[in-house]
Formats: sequence, C-alpha cells, structure tokens
Amino acid sequence: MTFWANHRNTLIAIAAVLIAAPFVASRPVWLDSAVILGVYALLALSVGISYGQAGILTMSQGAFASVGAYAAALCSARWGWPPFTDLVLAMLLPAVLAYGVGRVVTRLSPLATALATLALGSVISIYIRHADDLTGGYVGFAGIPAIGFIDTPLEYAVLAWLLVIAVVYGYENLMRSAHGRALNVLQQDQARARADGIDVARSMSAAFALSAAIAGIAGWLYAHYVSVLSPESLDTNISVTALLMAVVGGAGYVLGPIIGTVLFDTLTRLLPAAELQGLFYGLALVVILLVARTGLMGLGEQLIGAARSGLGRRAAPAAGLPARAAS
Amino acid sequence: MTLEVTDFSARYGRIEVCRGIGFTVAPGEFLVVLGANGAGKSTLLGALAGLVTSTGEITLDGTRLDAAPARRRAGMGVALVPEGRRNLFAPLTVDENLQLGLRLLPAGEREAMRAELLGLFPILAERGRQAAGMLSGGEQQMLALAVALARRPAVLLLDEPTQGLAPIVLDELAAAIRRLRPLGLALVLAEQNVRFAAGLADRYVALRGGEIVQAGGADELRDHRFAAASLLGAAA
Amino acid sequence: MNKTTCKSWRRAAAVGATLGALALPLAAAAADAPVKIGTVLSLSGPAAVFGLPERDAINVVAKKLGFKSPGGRPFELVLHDDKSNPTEAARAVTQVINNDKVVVVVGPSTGSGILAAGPIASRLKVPLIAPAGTMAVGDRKNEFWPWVFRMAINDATSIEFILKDMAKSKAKKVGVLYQEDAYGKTGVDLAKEIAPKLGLEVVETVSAPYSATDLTAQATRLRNAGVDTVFLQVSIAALGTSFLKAARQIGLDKPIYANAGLAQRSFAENVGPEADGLRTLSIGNLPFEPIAEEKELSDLLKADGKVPQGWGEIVGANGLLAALAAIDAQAGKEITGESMRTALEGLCGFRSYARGKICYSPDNHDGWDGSSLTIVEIRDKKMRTLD
Amino acid sequence: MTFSEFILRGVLAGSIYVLLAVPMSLLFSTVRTIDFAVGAYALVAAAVAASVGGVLGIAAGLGAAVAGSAAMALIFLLLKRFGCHNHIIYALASFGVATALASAVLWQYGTQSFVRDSFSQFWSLAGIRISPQGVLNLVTALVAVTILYVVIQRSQLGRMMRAAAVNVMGSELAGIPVELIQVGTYLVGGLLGGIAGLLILFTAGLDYSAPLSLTLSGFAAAIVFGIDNPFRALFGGLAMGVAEALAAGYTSGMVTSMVPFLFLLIVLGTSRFGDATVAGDRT
Repeated sequence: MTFWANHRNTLIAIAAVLIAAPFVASRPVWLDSAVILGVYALLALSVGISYGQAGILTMSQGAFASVGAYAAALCSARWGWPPFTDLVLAMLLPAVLAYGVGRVVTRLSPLATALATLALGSVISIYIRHADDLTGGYVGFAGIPAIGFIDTPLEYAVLAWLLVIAVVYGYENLMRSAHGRALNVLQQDQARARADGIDVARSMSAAFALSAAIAGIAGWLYAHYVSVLSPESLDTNISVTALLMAVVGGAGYVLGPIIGTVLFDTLTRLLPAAELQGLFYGLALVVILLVARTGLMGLGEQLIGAARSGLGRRAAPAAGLPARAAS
Repeated sequence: MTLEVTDFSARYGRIEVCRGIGFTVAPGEFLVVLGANGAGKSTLLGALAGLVTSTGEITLDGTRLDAAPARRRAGMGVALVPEGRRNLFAPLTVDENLQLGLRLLPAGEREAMRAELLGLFPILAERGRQAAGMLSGGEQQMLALAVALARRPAVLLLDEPTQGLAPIVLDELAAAIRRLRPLGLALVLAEQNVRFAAGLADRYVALRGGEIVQAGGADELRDHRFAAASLLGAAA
Repeated sequence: MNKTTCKSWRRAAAVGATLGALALPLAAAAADAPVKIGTVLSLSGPAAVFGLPERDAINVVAKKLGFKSPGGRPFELVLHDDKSNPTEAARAVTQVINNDKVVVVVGPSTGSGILAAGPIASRLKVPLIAPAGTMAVGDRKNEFWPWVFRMAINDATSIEFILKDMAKSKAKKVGVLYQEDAYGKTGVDLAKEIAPKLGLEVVETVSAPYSATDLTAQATRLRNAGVDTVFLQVSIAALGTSFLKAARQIGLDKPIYANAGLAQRSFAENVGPEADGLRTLSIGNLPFEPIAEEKELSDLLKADGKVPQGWGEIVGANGLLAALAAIDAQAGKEITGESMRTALEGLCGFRSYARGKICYSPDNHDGWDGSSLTIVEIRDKKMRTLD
Repeated sequence: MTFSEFILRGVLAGSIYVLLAVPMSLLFSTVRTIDFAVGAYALVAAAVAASVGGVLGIAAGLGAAVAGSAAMALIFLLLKRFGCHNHIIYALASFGVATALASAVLWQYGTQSFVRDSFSQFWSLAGIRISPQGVLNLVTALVAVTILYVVIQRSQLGRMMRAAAVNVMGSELAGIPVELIQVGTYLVGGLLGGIAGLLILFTAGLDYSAPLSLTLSGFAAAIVFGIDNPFRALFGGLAMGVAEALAAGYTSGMVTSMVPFLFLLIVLGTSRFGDATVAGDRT
C-alpha cells in the first residue's frame, strides 16, 4: 500500500508499457518507433528534472545526449570497451559538464538560463563538427557496435523502456528524498531555501547534472541503436523538441514529459510530409500552449478537480501524480 | 463626489475575502478602515480600485464603477496608493513618476497641478532627478501620494501608509495627509496603527474576518483607544 | 496533388479534430497490390533545396507513367520527409520498409541521412537509391555497402572535373570557400587532395556557417592570400550570392568556380551581374538548355506547373526510373528487397533522363561516371552550357 | 591596413545585428520575454519584397512582417486572456510562430534565396572599397536606435513603456494601457525585424532556413552590453559584427561560428544581465 502510494508514477508507467507491449511487438515499425520514442522520453524526462524540478530551463539536452553518444561511440567502436561499461562515461561526462555550467546559470533568470544552455549546446555541437579526429567531424561516426547481446529492435525497445521506467522510479525516489524536498522549497522560494540552510547553487547544479546524465543515457542508447552519429543526429532541434515535449506534457509532473513525448511524436508523424509541415507544427504548438499551459497533466488535473467539485465531492488536490504543482 | 459602497464582496479565486461591506464617504470626509493583518483591508481597497474580483455596487455620485477595470477606474476618479507604495516605478525618476501621474489630466492643467503638488510635498522638488527607488521610505510615501493625487481624483484609497516607516516620519506624514483636506476628496484609509488613524479620520469601520464588525465616529477611537485596540486584536 | 499527399492531408484533418488522439495507421495493403516504392527526401530543412525538386520530378514521372512501370507493373509511391536530419531519415526509412512494405527506397536526400539509414536498410534487406555525392556513402568498408546504390556523381569525380576546367586557365593558386557542413568539409578536403595532381595549389580556405549574412571578411582574406581563382563548395544559394557580392565589393577580381551545389535555377536568376562568368558544375542543364532527354523531363515538370530547378529533378527522376527498371527486370516474379538489390546490381543502360549511362554492377554501386557532368557558366541570369 | 579593413567591414556587417537586437531589447524591457520570431519577420519581409518588387514591394514586405508580428501579438493576448502570465510560455509560443512563418515562406516561395541588387558603384574609404548599401545599413541602424532612444527616454509613451515593464499593477493603477503597449512592442519588433530583412535582402540575401539563426544573433547582440537600452544593442551588434569579421579574417571556421555563443556565455557568466533580480522573477 505504501509502495503503491509512493511509487504511483512508476506503477502507472509499468502498466502503460505492459498494455502497449503486445500491440507494439506485433508491428516491426512500432518497435523501431518504440526505441526512438524511448530515447525522446528519456530526454524529455531529463528536461522534467532540470526545468520542472530545479527550474533550469535547459536547451542543451541534445548536446548532453550527443556527448554521451560520442562517448559511447568512441569507447565501444574505437577503444573496444566491453558492453555497458561505456554507459558510465556516457553519463559521467555530461554530468560533469552540466555541474560546472550549473554553478554559473543557477543565479540566472529562466530565459537567461535558456540562452546560456542554448549557447553551451551550440558550442558543444560546433566542437563536435570540427573535431575531425575524435568525432569524424561533419561526416560523422559510423559502425558503432550493438550493446553486446542486445541486437534486435525488440531487445532495444525492451531496454529503452526499462531505462525509462528505471528513471521514473529514480525520479520518484529523488522527489521523496531530502534533496528532492530541498529542490521543491527552492523552486517556491529561493530566499526561504537559503534560510533553511539549503545550498541553492549546489542543489540546483546537482539536479542539472543528474538531468544531463539522463540525457547521456539517451545518447548512449541512440548511438548503439542507430549505429551512426553525425553532428545533426542530436542537435539543437532535439533539445528544443525535448523541452517542448516536457512543457506540453507538464514539466512539473513526473509522467508529464513522457505523455508529451508520445503526443508530440504522434503529432509530427501524422502531419503531412511537405513544405507546410512547419506551419502545422507551429500552429499545433501554439494551440497546445493555449489550451494546456501547465501541460496536459496540469489540464487533466484541472479537469479532474472540476469534475470532482462538480460532483460535490471533497475538492482535494487531485489524485496527485504531481511532484509539485507546475509553475 | 460621494463614494457609496453597497453589499460589496471581494474574492481571490474561490476564496472570498470580504463579504457584505457597505459604507458611504462624502467629499472631504476621511474614513479609516481598521483591522488586523489578514482582516481583508488591502483586499477591500484593491477591489475598490478594480485590482481584485468583486461583486456588489460601487458608485461615485451615482455613476457605477464596478464594471470598469482598474485602468478605467483610474480615469473615473479613483486613485489607490497600495501597500508598500507599489504604485511607484522604482527605476524612473521622481519627475517621471509625477509626469505619469499627471498624464490623466488635460494637457493644459498639468503644469498648475505639478506646482500644486510640489507645494504640498516640497521635498519632491529637491529630488526631481533621482530614481524613485532611491528615496527614503517617507519620501517614497510622499511621492506615492503625489502621484495618486496628480490626476485630481475624487476618491483616494490609501493602504497602510505607515507600513515600514520610522515613527519619527509618521508625524510628518500625518501632517501631509491633513493638508489634503481642502482638496475636498473622499479618503479611505486602511490602517493598523489606531493612534495614527485616530488623528486623521472623521469616522471608522472595523473589519474582522472580512466583515464590518463595528463602525462609528473617530472620537470613539480617541476616547476608547484601548477598546478599539482590543477590537483589532493584536494590532496597534 | 498526388495520392500520398492527399492521404497526409486527411491525416492532418484528423489531427486537427482530435489533436493528440492516437490514430492507428491504416492496415497494410493486400498481397497482390502494386509494388511499393519509398521516397524519403528532404522536404524541409537546408537540404530541401534538392529534396523538393527530387520529389517533384518523381511525382511527375510517376504520374506520366500512370503509376505503371514501363513494363506494365503497377507501383505506388510512399513519400516521407527526412527533414534534412539523419535521425529522421533513419526513422522514415524504417517506417516505409516496415510499415508500408516498400521494396526499394529512393533517398534519403543527404549524405548523413543515407549513412544513418544504411544500417537499417541492410538489416531489413531493402536497397537504397541514394541521391548524394558524399564519398562516405560509397565506402566499401561500410557493412551496408551492398544495399546502397548511388544515384549521383561522387564528390571526388565532381571535384576533379571542375578542377580540371580550372587548370585549363593559367591559375595556380586556388582559394576555397566552403559552407560549414558535411558537403562543404568533404569538398574542401577533396579539393586539397586533388588539386596538386592537376598542378594547382589550395593556398587559402575560408568557411561560413549557413547563417552568415556577410562574407566580406572571408572574401578579404582570400584576396589577401593572393589567390588566382576561387572555388565555392557551397549549396546554400544565399551564401553563394553573399560571397559573390562581397567579392565584387572588396575587389576580388578573379575567376570563380563552383561545385554543383550552386547549379540551381533560383541561384542563377536571383543573383545579380556579379555572377556573370561564374562557372558551375552541373548534372545536365535542365532549367535553361536541356538536351533531348532532359527536355522531356523539363516539359513534364512544366506541364505540371512546376519550374525546373536544376539537377535535383534529374537525380530524383532517374532514381525512380532505376527502381522501375529493376522491377521490370524481374517480370512475373515476386519482388522483395533482396530481389530488388540483385536486379539493381545487374542494371545497366536503362532508359534515363541523363546525358551519361547509368550502370551498376556487383562491384560498382556508383552508377554514374563523369560523363553526365557538364560545366555551365552563368550569364544574364541564365546557366549556359559550355562545350 | 588589413586589420582596420576587417574592423570596418565588421562594423558594417554588425548594423544588421543591431536592427535584430533592438526589438529583442525592447520586448525584453517591456514584456520580459523573447520573441523567437524576429528572424522570421525578417525572412517574411525579404520574401514578400523580393517577389513584389520595387517600392511597393518594400512597403508590402514591411506590411507582411508587421502582420506576422501581429499574429504573435494576438497569440500573446490570447495567452494572457487564458490566464497565462508565464514569460516562458510566450517565448515558446513565439517559437511556434517562427516555425510556422518560415514554413509558410517555404511553401509559397520555395527554397530560393532572396537577394536583390541596390548599388553597383562602390565607394573607396582610405583605400578600402565599400558598398553604399553597407553605409545605408549602418545609417538605418543608427537612425532606428536614435529614434527609439528618444522615444523611450524622453517621451510620455516611453515613460509608459518603462513603467509597464517594471510594475504592471502600478501601471494599471496609473491608467496606463499595459496590454496596448505590449502589443505595440511586438508590432515594433515586427517592423524592425522587417527592416532588417529588407537590408539583408539588398546586402547579402537570405533563404527560408535563416530565421532561427538571425534571431539568435540578434539576441546575442542585444545582451552583450545589457539589454535595457537600445544604445547598448547598437554597440552589442557592432561589436559582434567586428568580432565575427576578425575571427573570419584571422582564425579557423570553428572559432568564427563559436563567436556569438561564446559572447553569450561570457556575458551571462560575468554580467548581471541574467540575474533573477534584474531580469524578472522566476515563475
């Protein structure tokens, strides 16, 4: 019962994955989509932790993912590390980078943070494009091996969503920990957080580093699955997309980013493939923001709340999935 | 002009903060709204100025104000000096703040009004080119009053002018407010400081839990200072 | 408007109506249905300059054939946008193969897209007909090499062709401007490698990002290096015009050559008199002086209300024709990705809209040699073929 | 000689950045948000002007750019009406508008690059050949900045703009039409973005893929020396142009492309621009 109460999001995620699994497994194309969707979901979750919890509006998750991806590529293809060992570096490298940057950006306003992280992402991607010897430069890096025994799309899909569930589980535990509560406090009121003895800069930077490490996992998975990397593979567009996914789903909610990912991906795949796609994409984004500005999770919560009070029941905060109310 | 408030309620979202308020303030009359922290004074004044959602009637010599947004009420003769003098624009200079206040007057009357205000608050003339945020608390309160008065309002809503001011400044402030008498405006003053209010007001209403629990002449405040204090709870 | 786009439009309407509801893709077609050909092209993003003409040509040719191969086999096109992005390219290729059951894919449009899609094509055993010159695409070391057939001229051949023309003049010292992407970088590297063989020397290289609004500094640097001639490895027309204007402004008064990236109608028409005399490599000259085979394609496009843009159409149309020729080579048989691959390897000299002959073999997946190339000179906002 | 030539060319090139930076600075000081669509307004203006042609084309281009910004302003108002007071959401919505506008241009005009010729004669300045167009760009930037400076610092409208920026409640109480001013700022952004687009059209040319990088260059220029004053945007834009020209002249392509971003990072890391206290509250 307590486990249910404390890990509601994890259980919902597991249930959703189990329900979807038979359908997905029956269609090869969905299996492929499931892997890429898993990569995006991890990226969106990393935005959720960074923006939704630590308040760092990040536009560099794509760059962190590509650092992780290139680390994986170099370790496995060039230096022949055993399977899975490269995951350590793929998480560590972006985390260290993010921690350093975090110390600088934590005192900035969200928009300034967005610009700083955008600039950081651009610098990383420019470096990748020009470091021919290390990354293959503009042309890219081919021939990244599979992760040991994991070879088929089915195995990758299973791995991807196990990782997503693991991250959700860890995220939930984090929000219940002292660190998570500290994040919550400093989200509401930095002055109070300082008064409570919370080291604001360190706390936020640590959360940002964690989010970068998750982005690194996404990059690691991407690199091994697609087997080819180029500077455009995980570029600024991916960073922006991940941010939009998280915001659209509800950045403050644990499962919000995943819901946003599924919605966004469905949307872009259903839009007509032509010059006008950008128009539909832009309009859809605007409409979603108009309808659900705290994300779909926020909208859902409002609707549930409205329905409950409409029925004359206790107007308690809705059957809460939120780690905290979205901003 | 006479301000008349009838069956007036104000709410933040679903939370009703003031209920069933009713009073009248005649031109030249000073009414003080007493109440402890959280009694609903600021909400009431904010709602009268149009910043807070409300129901009920507000009329100014028979003209209904309650449907107009804050921006339009400003032009209809209502001026609010909010808590913490938040009608000031801190980075703008004293002159610029005044000019923004004078904006609602016809162009021809602005210079005369400016001179009148500087007569009422001489300190502001010396501080013209300083940023408003750099003034002392007392000076800021003077400027906030001047900015609100610049449009020649019929009703002045003054929310806790004593907040955050040193006791020594209070007499000066009270004197300044007293000088407003001849302007013939209806003044609604929200205060916790009963001694300060008693020295200025003609009448009082006391709020508790968002409702008027007591009303009377200001002489009652002077005569029954301690009773009034108990009525406010922990205030004064 | 073709069938696939109509379907997409309906889908868009569904999105508008339900916004977010998970619509299920339509069920796969029946067994005796037409052969399906995937086209994964860059319809948005920087490579759309070539992806859109490729798509237009494929559409008009398919329409003209009545969606039947020359041998009479009905076929269907499945169109996807790779958004000039390798991740999207890989996804789109997976989707058309797995979901739409195509037996061959024309595309993706960009070199990095093909590199990303190659392993998938190889795993799912469906050949790609790749309209890009990027050397790495045709590298034998790629595990997926057997599954990629180039429908373009490889960069080494192209660059040697244009440098040879350059070497005919007395020029010795070459300056290069390249755009900052895979196309630009591989081009400049190849130019440095090939130039000495032709008695040329690359003395200075400068680059520009897509977004550059002013290239006077780059032009000044080339001028100061004392180059005799300039080579532009650029496909973004705005960069080309910007450089030519800058060169004229700063007095860099030398002959300028460009790789095929600038052989676009809109570039020739929009650029001012400063482009007069610019020599550009091209595959044919579809927009201005088409030879007989090209004229046919050009007329088809015009009849459909399209304006021929350059060699994108030639590459795209021939990609489709190669696929159809491979289909016809297996008349009466069941067609799979693997059988398509075998058929493509035996394809040589089929009917095409091109000057040179297209020939694949089990040892050669590059298809085109230099015989399809031509050099055009821009004069009076037109590309003139030089003989 | 060479060094001063790079400096001069950088200054002339930077004037475009100035025109993109000024709307950023204006919007940030009145609404505390970013309009990602400024680069898209530039593209729309250039595309329409190029296709219509002539003086009429210039007017039509500017009109189209302002219309684009009007759409953004409308979305901004709608968001406010729906109770959204989150500056980040405004910025994200403008991202959608930018994408939509660029896509509309691609659909209508294709992938062509938009470029027109203005002057065929060149001036020689101490032996350096420059195009009169470059000088025109610089003069336009200077005029725009000066007009805005006078309006913002010396006029009643400017006082109202600054007031609305720092204290929305106070502005309401003072009878200042805050929303009208904010909408007006978006429209001015469209106009300036459109002017920038027209100048690029006659200087170097641009195509459908340009908007986002134009926006980012503009923003980088806007914040280099502080975002609160159009004159700072002027120096920011010019400085960025010079830095780019010097980098292109003396260093590798890698450094040139990193210049705007390094600028941004250094400024954000060292200045007070981004401080939550200066740049608005965390929401």
